[in-house]
Amino acid sequence: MIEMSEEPRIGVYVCHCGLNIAAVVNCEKVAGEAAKLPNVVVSKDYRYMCADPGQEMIKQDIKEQKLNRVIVASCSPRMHEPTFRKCVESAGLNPFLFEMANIRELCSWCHPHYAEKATEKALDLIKMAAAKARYLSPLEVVKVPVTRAALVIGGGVAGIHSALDLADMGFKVYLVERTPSIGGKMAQLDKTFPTLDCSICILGPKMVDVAHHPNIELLSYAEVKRVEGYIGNFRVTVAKKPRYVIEKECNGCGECANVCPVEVPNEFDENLGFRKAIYVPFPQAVPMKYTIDLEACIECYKCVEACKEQGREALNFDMKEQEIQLDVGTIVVAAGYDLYDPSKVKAYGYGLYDNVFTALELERMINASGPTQGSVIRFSDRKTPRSVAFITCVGSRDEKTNIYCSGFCCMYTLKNALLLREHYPDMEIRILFMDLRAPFKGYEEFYRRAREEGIQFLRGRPTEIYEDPKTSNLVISMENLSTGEPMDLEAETVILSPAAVPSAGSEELARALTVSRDASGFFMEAHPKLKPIDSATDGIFFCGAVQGPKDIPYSVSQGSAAASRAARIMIRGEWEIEPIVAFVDAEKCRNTKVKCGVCTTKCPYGAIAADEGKAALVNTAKCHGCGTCAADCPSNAITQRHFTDAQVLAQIHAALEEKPEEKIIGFLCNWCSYGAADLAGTSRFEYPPDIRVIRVMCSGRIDRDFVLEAFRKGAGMVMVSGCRFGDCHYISGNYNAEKRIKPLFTVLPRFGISAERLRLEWFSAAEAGFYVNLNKEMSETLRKLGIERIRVENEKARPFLDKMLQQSGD
Amino acid sequence: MRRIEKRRGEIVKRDEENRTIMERRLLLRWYELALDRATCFGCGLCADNCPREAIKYLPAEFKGIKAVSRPSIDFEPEKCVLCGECVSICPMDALKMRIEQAERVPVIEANVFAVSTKKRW
Amino acid sequence: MTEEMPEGLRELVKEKVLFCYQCGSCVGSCPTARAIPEYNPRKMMEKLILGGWEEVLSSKLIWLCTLCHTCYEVCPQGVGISHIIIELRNLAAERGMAPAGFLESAKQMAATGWTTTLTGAIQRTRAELGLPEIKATDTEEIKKLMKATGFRPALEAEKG
Amino acid sequence: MSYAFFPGCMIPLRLPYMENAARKALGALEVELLEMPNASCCGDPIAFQSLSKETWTAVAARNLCIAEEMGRDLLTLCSGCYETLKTANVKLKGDQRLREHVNKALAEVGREFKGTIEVRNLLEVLQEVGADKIKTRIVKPLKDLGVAAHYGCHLVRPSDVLSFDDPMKPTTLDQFIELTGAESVSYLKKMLCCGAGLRMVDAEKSLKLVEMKLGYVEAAGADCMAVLCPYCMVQYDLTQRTIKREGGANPQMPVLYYAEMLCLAMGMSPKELGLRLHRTSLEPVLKKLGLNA
Repeated sequence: MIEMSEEPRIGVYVCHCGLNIAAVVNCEKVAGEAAKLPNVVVSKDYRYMCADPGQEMIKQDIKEQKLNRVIVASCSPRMHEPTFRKCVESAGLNPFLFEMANIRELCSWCHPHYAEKATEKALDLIKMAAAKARYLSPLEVVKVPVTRAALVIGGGVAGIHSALDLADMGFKVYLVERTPSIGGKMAQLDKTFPTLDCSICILGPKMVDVAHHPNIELLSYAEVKRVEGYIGNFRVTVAKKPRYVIEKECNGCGECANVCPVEVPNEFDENLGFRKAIYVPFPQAVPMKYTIDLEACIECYKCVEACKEQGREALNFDMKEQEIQLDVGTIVVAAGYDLYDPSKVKAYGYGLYDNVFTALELERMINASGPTQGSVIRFSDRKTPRSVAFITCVGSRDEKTNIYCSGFCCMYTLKNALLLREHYPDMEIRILFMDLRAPFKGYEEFYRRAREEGIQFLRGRPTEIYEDPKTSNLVISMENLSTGEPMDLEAETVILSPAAVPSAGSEELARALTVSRDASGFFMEAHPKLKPIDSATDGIFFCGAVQGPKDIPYSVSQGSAAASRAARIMIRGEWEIEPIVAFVDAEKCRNTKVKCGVCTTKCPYGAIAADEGKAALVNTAKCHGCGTCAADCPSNAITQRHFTDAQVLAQIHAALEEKPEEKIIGFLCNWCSYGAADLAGTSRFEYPPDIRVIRVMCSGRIDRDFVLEAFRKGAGMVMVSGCRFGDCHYISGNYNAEKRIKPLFTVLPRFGISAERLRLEWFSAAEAGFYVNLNKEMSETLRKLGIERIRVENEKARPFLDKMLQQSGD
Repeated sequence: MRRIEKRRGEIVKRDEENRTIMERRLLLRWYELALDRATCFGCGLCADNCPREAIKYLPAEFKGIKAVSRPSIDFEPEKCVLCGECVSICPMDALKMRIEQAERVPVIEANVFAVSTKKRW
Repeated sequence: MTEEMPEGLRELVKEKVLFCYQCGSCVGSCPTARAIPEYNPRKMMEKLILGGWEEVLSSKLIWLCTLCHTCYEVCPQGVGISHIIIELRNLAAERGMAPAGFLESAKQMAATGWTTTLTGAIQRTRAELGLPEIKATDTEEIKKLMKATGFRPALEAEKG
Repeated sequence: MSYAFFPGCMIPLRLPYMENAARKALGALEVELLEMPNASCCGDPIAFQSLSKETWTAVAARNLCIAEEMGRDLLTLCSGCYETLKTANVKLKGDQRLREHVNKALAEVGREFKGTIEVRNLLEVLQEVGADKIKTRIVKPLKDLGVAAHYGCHLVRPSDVLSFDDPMKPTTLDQFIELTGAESVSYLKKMLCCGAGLRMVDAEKSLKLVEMKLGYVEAAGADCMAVLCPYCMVQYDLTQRTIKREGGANPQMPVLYYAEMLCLAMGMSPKELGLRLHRTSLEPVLKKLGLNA
């Protein structure tokens, strides 16, 4: 890192953003005031700073005025920070010597009726930026090497496409599949919507491509156990389960299965048909290698004989599970989904009544290579039903099961109905639905087609199903919403359309990958709109149903998307990491004297090592820059670059220079709470202009001392905020923040500061409304308490605060 | 007979008068393994030779020297794979196996005899 | 709308009823709806959402529910319709709109402590079956409780 | 085992034969039943809950207090009482504010709810006794008797409070029926309400529900119906004639209280059970079982 000693020369540039800012904030005045701030040598206002003339102005001043710090007061750093960093860089200034003051989203847009106060606030924000700027130091981006190999987890249609794309781009790909064959759910389907082409006919060739691609190494019947390392340098441990068949010896002739005496239900056929104890799940399986199900095998060794007769010795009963180590640069997760178990919805009687089936069971029945060679029959009498009723939303849109809409059930229900119609022209086919959702290309047309084909649609959510004990027909109670009458509908067979749920074991997988899952258990993308493929962990990407229920076209496009996101990293051979990382001051670190290692326990990424007797050491490449360690270090030996204690404290002091009692110091995390604040601005929600926002990357960075210092400097209120629990972009930062800040609610009152003056709030980037109400509440509290009372409280508390801050700040 | 809730393909065990029945119903293949409790005198051969150890041997209960119940066996449906080894070995013909109503014993048809997996003595 | 929606009801509407997405699960499972076509809990919920609470409250329909709680169980949105109806009935009762039948059993209860009349015939039958004789219960306690809980019929009885 | 015994109003005051059967069955299984001094109507889940939840809870709480003073769990025969008492018990245990509120009212009658007991229904107690023990007492299994189990609503719903069995597809009663050697017949609309709750406002329509239900039971070819709740008993047993009189179908479906079935299976005579008191003739059932009324 470059050291830099010379006196700061700051340039301030106040942007009008047309009228977006200027209409509320008096920019000329602000620029004028800013000029008086220490170390500020240039201060100008201009209509559009982000436009070329604006940027030119900055570049020129850097050269002519020898500026070594630049502040632009305009929109959110989440918007234009990169733009201006590039700008100053091109003028020869280190990009990390640039600082931004957000006077649009956080000021003009959300205080239109407080022109005067807004102008004050804008100036404060610039003051704060300037204060921080004085302590900025130039940083070098960290470069890490990238292994040009990728791991794809899950061999469903999404994983297959991701693997093929990456392999075609020339990267080595390891495709890990849990079951004996790739293909996933799609391989089980008979036809696909909205064009009704044969599922395995279009998937099969892709599966074969995987098998033959020189760049793909297929690890079937294997599971990911551990993932260590970081972007570009992952070390993955895969456990390969024993097939008891030597893959390179087996030629898939199937003689072994022919002689095997044991018949057990075939999972691939949804347990409607049977397979042998030695088996391939389906004829087009890839790899075409047999597997012994030792749970069912009676060890009669007939298979061994049969294999010998073929002149081979492919069987090996002594096979053990083996662990394989893989080094990869990126990971694509395509772990897919499971179907909701409908027997949990007792009222529908699945598992209780013979003729209630699931959609996937129907797919297997109607599939020519399925257990019934394509004829749809009933369990009770093996006859083809004359009337079939489909029930949608089983295990979805229901607070007792899953509240989310599973999305593609409506479509596959339509498809199944059309397939039945195709096979059985005079079958009575009814679809019972609440809302029918067919939003994508060709889908509504598909729905029309279903109506064309005379499939009946009945609006209403069935409540109960009973079986007629004599006929084994099913009687469905529901309200016909179109007529508003309760009705009993008799059907010879009922097909349930279960929702997609996170696949079994996805919890363990998420833990191994240190990626978070959403409330429903699906994997959580980095940003719902702009980073739908990325995980919060760099170098790990999602595609397909692992991130949420998806149909085939969607999964395939995500597969390719994930491939290109991964390639983007691997193509360069090296990767730059934002240098806002933590570093340890070996002098201060007490691990040299006593056994400490607090930082190692706090770091969510295991990026810090503290060997006995030695000072703790941060692995810069592993560090994601949340700053939790810096906040929790008992001897303040750890600093997060670009968010140093000095910088944050300077911001606090600047914000509280004048009328501190009237102000609220708000610590917001970059990802959620700051996002919400931005959103409140862009949504033009108005709230009182009392808050002064200090942005940190993660609530985990927020040191207890920051809060105490703010009060010591007379702040009216302090708000600490971050992502909702489970949503933290650094896995556990907010938990640590809570542990740290919560005690203050009992400590502060002892000093005389009423607890309501501290707020600890968790909300997502989407909850702008929450942020607005929060501000209204806080300003209300300020008014209720009144400046006088606050002054008194602060006076009373100061000595204690001084003491506390001395103790911690050595 | 009241229906018992079951998973697809799962073996359901039920007791009738003096028969214990293990039933697996696949769509086009119904398996039934039936024990005639009246005929079985509890020699335990099946329990010894079941390759999946799916048969529990229940020894006779004694009060003093007087036997209050004779030895018997009990199936564990979740372990059984309906291979018919027990049927093939039962000296009393107390066990019957039927596939699609027809009397069939897989291990006999494939003429394999699984090795004994455990010994009681 | 003359009257402001009562607090309790407003809460329920806000926290429960607003979630109703009109799927008809309640009606499909409702015994009364089978016997009486014009009885439709789903439409009641819709009325509540649209602010027609007074209409719902004063209609005789709310008194047709058998309180079998099936709708409570099957509702995918957790609206808890049978409990909403109980709330509505309570409010209606406070406003003196309870049907005679209900008030009858209330009177009965205040008078005897039971909702069923004790006849000599029954005492005899019980004796034949060797069942213990039924002793009268302390109705004073019941009356006090009713008053203490502001039970309208009881209060009216007070006034005579 | 001994319980504070709460038969309710309907059973002792109108259907004593139900109480009789319950006492005999439980007696035979060594379950001691202690009378509850000064117990009143449970609080009535229909009328009172509808008029004033507050009063309803208070009255229920009073009865609970009596059992608490006896230091025994409360056994009630009537499903209506079961909903009332269990709801009150659960709510009062869980909700501090409600509890204080109700205790204020109870104070006026010198009582206090402490939350020291549980509320049980007949089947729960039988479960506690245990199927094995009951089996040993069965001397006259009700062979080839097809029984349609009618659970009634208030035994299982609202399930989040009662948490006894599945609210839509319960199985407990079926199991107990088969315990007596009879066969539990499955039939349509098994969980359809008897309609007692509708009686007070529209008796005629509530009969319509009875007619419906009986229709499904007959269609399934059941020999009789087994009920647990006195209200269901009244609906099904007492009204069959009325239905005929009012020009409806002519149902002749014997209706038994489960405890009565159990007693018969344990070898007690129809006479000592007072089965003659049923309004709808049990003749067919008794004949099938080779008994004479």
